[in-house]
Amino acid sequence: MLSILTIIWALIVGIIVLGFIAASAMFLIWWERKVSAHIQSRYGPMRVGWHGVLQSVADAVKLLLKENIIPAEADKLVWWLAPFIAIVPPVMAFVVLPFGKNLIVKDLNVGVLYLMALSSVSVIGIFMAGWGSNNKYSLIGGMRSAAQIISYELPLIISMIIVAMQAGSLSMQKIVLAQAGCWNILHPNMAMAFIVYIIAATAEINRVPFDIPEAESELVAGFHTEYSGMKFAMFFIGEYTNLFIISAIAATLFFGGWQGPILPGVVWFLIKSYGIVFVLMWVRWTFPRLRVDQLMGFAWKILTPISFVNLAITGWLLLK
Amino acid sequence: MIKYSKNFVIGIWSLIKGLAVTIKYCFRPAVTLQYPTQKRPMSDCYRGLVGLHPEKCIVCYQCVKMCPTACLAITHKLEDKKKTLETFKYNMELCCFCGLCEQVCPADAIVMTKIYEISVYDRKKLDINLLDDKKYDEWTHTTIK
Amino acid sequence: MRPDEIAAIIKSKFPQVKEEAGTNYIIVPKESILEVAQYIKNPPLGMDNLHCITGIDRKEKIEVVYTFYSIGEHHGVTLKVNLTPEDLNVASLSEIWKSANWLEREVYDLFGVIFSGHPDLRRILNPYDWQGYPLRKNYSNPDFIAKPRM
Amino acid sequence: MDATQTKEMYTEEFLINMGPQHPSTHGVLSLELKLDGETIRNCTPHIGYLHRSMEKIAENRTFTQFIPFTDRLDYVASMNNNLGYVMAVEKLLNLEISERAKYIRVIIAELNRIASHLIATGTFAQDLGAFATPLFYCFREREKIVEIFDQICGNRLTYNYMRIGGVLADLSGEIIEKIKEFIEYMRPKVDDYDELITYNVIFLARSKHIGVLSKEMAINYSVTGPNLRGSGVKWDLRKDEPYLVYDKLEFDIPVGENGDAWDRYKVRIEEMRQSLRIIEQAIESLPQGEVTVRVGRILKPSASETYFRTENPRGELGFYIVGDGSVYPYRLKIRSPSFSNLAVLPELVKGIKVADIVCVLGSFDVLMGEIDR
Repeated sequence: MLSILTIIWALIVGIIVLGFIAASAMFLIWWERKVSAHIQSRYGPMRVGWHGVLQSVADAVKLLLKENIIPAEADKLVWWLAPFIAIVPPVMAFVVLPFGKNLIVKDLNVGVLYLMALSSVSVIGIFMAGWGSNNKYSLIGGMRSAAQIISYELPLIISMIIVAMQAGSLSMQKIVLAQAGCWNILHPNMAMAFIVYIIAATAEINRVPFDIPEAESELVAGFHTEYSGMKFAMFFIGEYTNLFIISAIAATLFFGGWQGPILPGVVWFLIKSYGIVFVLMWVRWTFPRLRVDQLMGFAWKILTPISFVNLAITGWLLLK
Repeated sequence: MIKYSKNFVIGIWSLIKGLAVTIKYCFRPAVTLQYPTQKRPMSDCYRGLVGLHPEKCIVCYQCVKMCPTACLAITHKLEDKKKTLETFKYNMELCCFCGLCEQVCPADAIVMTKIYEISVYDRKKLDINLLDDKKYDEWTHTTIK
Repeated sequence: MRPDEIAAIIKSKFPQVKEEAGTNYIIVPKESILEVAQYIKNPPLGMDNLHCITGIDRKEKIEVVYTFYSIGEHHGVTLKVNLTPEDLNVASLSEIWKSANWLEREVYDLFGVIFSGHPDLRRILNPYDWQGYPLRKNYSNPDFIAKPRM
Repeated sequence: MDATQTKEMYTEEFLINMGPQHPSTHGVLSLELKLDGETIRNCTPHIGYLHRSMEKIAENRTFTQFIPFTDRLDYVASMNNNLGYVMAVEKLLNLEISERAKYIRVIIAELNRIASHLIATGTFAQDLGAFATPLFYCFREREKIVEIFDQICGNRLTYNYMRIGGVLADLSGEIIEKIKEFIEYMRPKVDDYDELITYNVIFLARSKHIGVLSKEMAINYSVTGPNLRGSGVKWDLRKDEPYLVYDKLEFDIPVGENGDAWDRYKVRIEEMRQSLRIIEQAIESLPQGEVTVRVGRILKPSASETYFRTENPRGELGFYIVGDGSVYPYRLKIRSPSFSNLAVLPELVKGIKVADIVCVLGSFDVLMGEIDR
C-alpha cells in the first residue's frame, strides 16, 4: 500500500518537474530572444501571441514535425544516445533544488556533491554528439567541450565547497537556512566565490564568452551541427535547463535561496534565479568569445588559483 | 605585479563599459519595422519595376539600346507613316533596376514604379507585357503607393 | 619622378627597351623582363609595389601589362611585354613581388599566358577543369550571350 | 609538434574545408585547411565561386551601360566603385567635370566609405563571437546612410548614381540637412563602438598580435587600403595622389603600429571619424552650379589606354581601360583591392589556431564580389 502511494507520489512529482522544465526552457528561449532583440534595438518575435510569447511553442511544434536526418557515416548508437545523455543531468539536478521551505523533491544530505557529480556527466553527451556525427567540425567542437568542461570543473567545485564549509553542511536546505540572517554574497570571500562560480558555470554550460564548443563563426554549430528536429530540440532544452539550473544553484548558494520578506518562498526563488539568468543573457549579448587556449589559460592560471586562495582564506576564517 | 593588476582592473572596467552600452540600448525604442504590416515609405525617385505610359511612347528604341541586360523588347508597326507600338515586353528576370531606360527616354514614357515586392510563384509571370493595363495588379496590393 | 624621366633612366640602362608611341608605357622584350624588373625594384627607382598585371589580346599579339608603383617615391611606371600567340611564355615575377603570384595566375587563367618559374600556376577564377581562355578575343562558348543590340 | 608516427599509434594532419558555405568566410570563399589539432599547418584559398566574368561582359557593353555592373563588384561600397569607373572613363575621354559635381562625389563616396566600414566593423566583431549585437548596431547606423542614398538616387544597394560627366541627380537642401543630421548622430555612435568592442579586454586578447602583417610584406603583396595603413604605412591615395577635391579638404590618415588584426580594425574606426570630418567640410564649401557636363549619348573614346585608381574602402580600386575607337571598351581590367589583400592570407595564418583564421580574415574585410568579379 505504502509502495503504491510512493510510486503515485513519485509520478506526480516527476510530471510536475518535467512540466516545469519544459515550460521553463520554453520561457527562457523566448526571453533570451526578447532580451537579445531589445539589446540590439529590435523587437524580436512579435507574431505568435502577445509579443511572441508563444513563439517557442510554435518552434517546438515545428521541430517535432521535422524530418530526423541521420548522417550516412554517423556512428548510429552513439549519435542516437547523445541528446538523451545531454538532457538527463539537468533534469536530475531538479531533485535537490529547494524551491521553497518544503518545496523540494528530496533534500539529500549530499546535495551539493550530487550537483557536482551531475555537472560532469553532461560533457559525455556533448562529446558523444561530436564524435558520433562523424563530422570534423563537430569533432573539434566535442573535443573543445570536453577540455573546457574538465578545466572549469575545478574552480566550480571549489567555490561550491566554500559555501558548504560556511554552512557546515552539504544539504541544500541547510545551506539556505544557514543564510537566514545574512546572504552569503555579502561576505567578501563569498562574493569572490560567487564571481568564480558564475564564470565557471557559464563555461560549463557553453555560453558566450565561453561558447567555443559551438563557436558559430568558426565551427558552424560545433557538436550539434548534424542534429535536426527533435534531437536538436533536446540539446536546446538541455542547454536552457542548464542555464536555469546554474542560476538556481547560484541563488540558493549565494542569495539566500527561497528566503525573503512578504512574498512566498517560491516566488523569491524564481525572482532570484531569473535575475541571474538575465545577467547571463546580458553578458552573452555583449561580449566576444575567447579563444580555446586563452580559455584554458584563464581557467588554470586565474580562476583555479583564486579559488584555492579563497578556500584557504575561508578555512582560516572558520577556524579563527 | 602592479602592472598585472592594473591591466586586470582596466580589463574588468572595459567589460563593464561594454555592458553599460548594451543595457543603454536595451531600454531604448527599437528601430526596426514589423515588415508586412509596417512599411517604410518609398522615396520619390525609388526605382522599382519598370512601368510604361504607352500613349507617350514615340518608339525611338532608345531604352532597348540603353538597357545593359537586354530586358526590354519592342516591336512596332507602321500606321500611315507613323510608328506605333505593337508589343513592349519586359523580362523582369533580367532587369537590374539601374534606371538607365527611364533616364534615356526622351518622351518620359518609361517610368520606374514603386513596386518592390516582386516575388512570384510562376516564372512565366516575370515576362511582363508592359502594354497590359492590369500587369501589376497582382503586385500592387503589397505596395504603399 | 615624372614618367618620362623614369623611362629615360630605364632606357639608358637597358637599350633594348622602347617607349610605346603616345603613352609613357615601356615595351620590354620578353627575355629581359626579369632583369628590368629586378632593376626597377631597387633604388633609384624603388618600385616596391607591383600593383596590377593584366593582359590585352590584340589578336596578332598578346600584351602583358605590368603596373608598378613606388610607395616611398610616389611615382609609377607601366611595362609591357608583347607575346605572340605561338609562344606565350614569359618569366614570372613572383619571386620578386609576392603580389605577382595571384595576379599572374589570373592572367594565365584568362589569357593562357604561361609564366615560367611560377610556383603554383593553376587556374584561379575559373574552375580547375575549364577549357579555353575566356578573355581571348577568339574564345567561343555555347553559353556565351552575344552583345545586346546597339 | 609535427605529425609523428610511432609504432603503436600514428597521428595525421586533419584536412577541413572551410567554406564555400561557412558563416564567416564573408561570402563564397573556400579555404582548404590542414590542421594539427587546432593549429593550422597549411591554408589554400580557392576562389572563383562568384565569378561572373565582369571583364568579358564589359567588352560587350557601352561605357554607360557598364556603370550598373560596377555596382555589383563591391556591393557594400557601390558608390565608390561607380566613382572609380566613371573617373577612369573620364580620364580616357579627357573630360573635366564641374566643381559642384566633384564635391558631391566626395560627399557621397565618403558616406559610402562609412557604410562599408560599418559593415566591416560589425562582421569583424561577429567573427570574434560578439554574437550579432555590434552587427545590428552597425546596420542600424548604415540604414541611415542607405536612406540618404535612397532619397538621392532611388536604390538602396546598387546605386548607379555616378554618371560619366557628373552625377545622376543634384543634392537638394533637404538631403543636405539629412546628411548634417547624420553626422551629428554618428559621432557618439563611433564612441559607443570604442566602448563596446575596441577596448574590450576579450576583443583585445583575441585580435592583438594575431595575423601580424609587416610593412615590407604588405607592400610586397600589394596590400592596399586600411590593411596597408594598419601595418603602419602612411599611404592613402586621397592624400598622396589626390583626385576630385580631396587636396582642398583637411583630414588625417590614421595608421596602425604593429600591423595586427586589431590595428587594421582600429584604422577603420578612425577612418570613419575622418570621413565624417571630410563630409562636414565638403558640405560647408559646396559650390553652386551644374552637376553634369553634357556628353554625347554615344561615347567614343579614341584608341588609347588608361589606368586609374581610387581609394576604395577596401583598398585601391584600379580600372585599366583600353579603348579602340568604338563604343565598347576593347579591354577593361578591374584591379580589385580584395583580390590582392586576400592573396596574403595563406602566409599569415600558418601556425595560428583555427579560431584565429576567422579573426585574420575578418580583419582583412575581403568581399567576394570583387575578388571573383
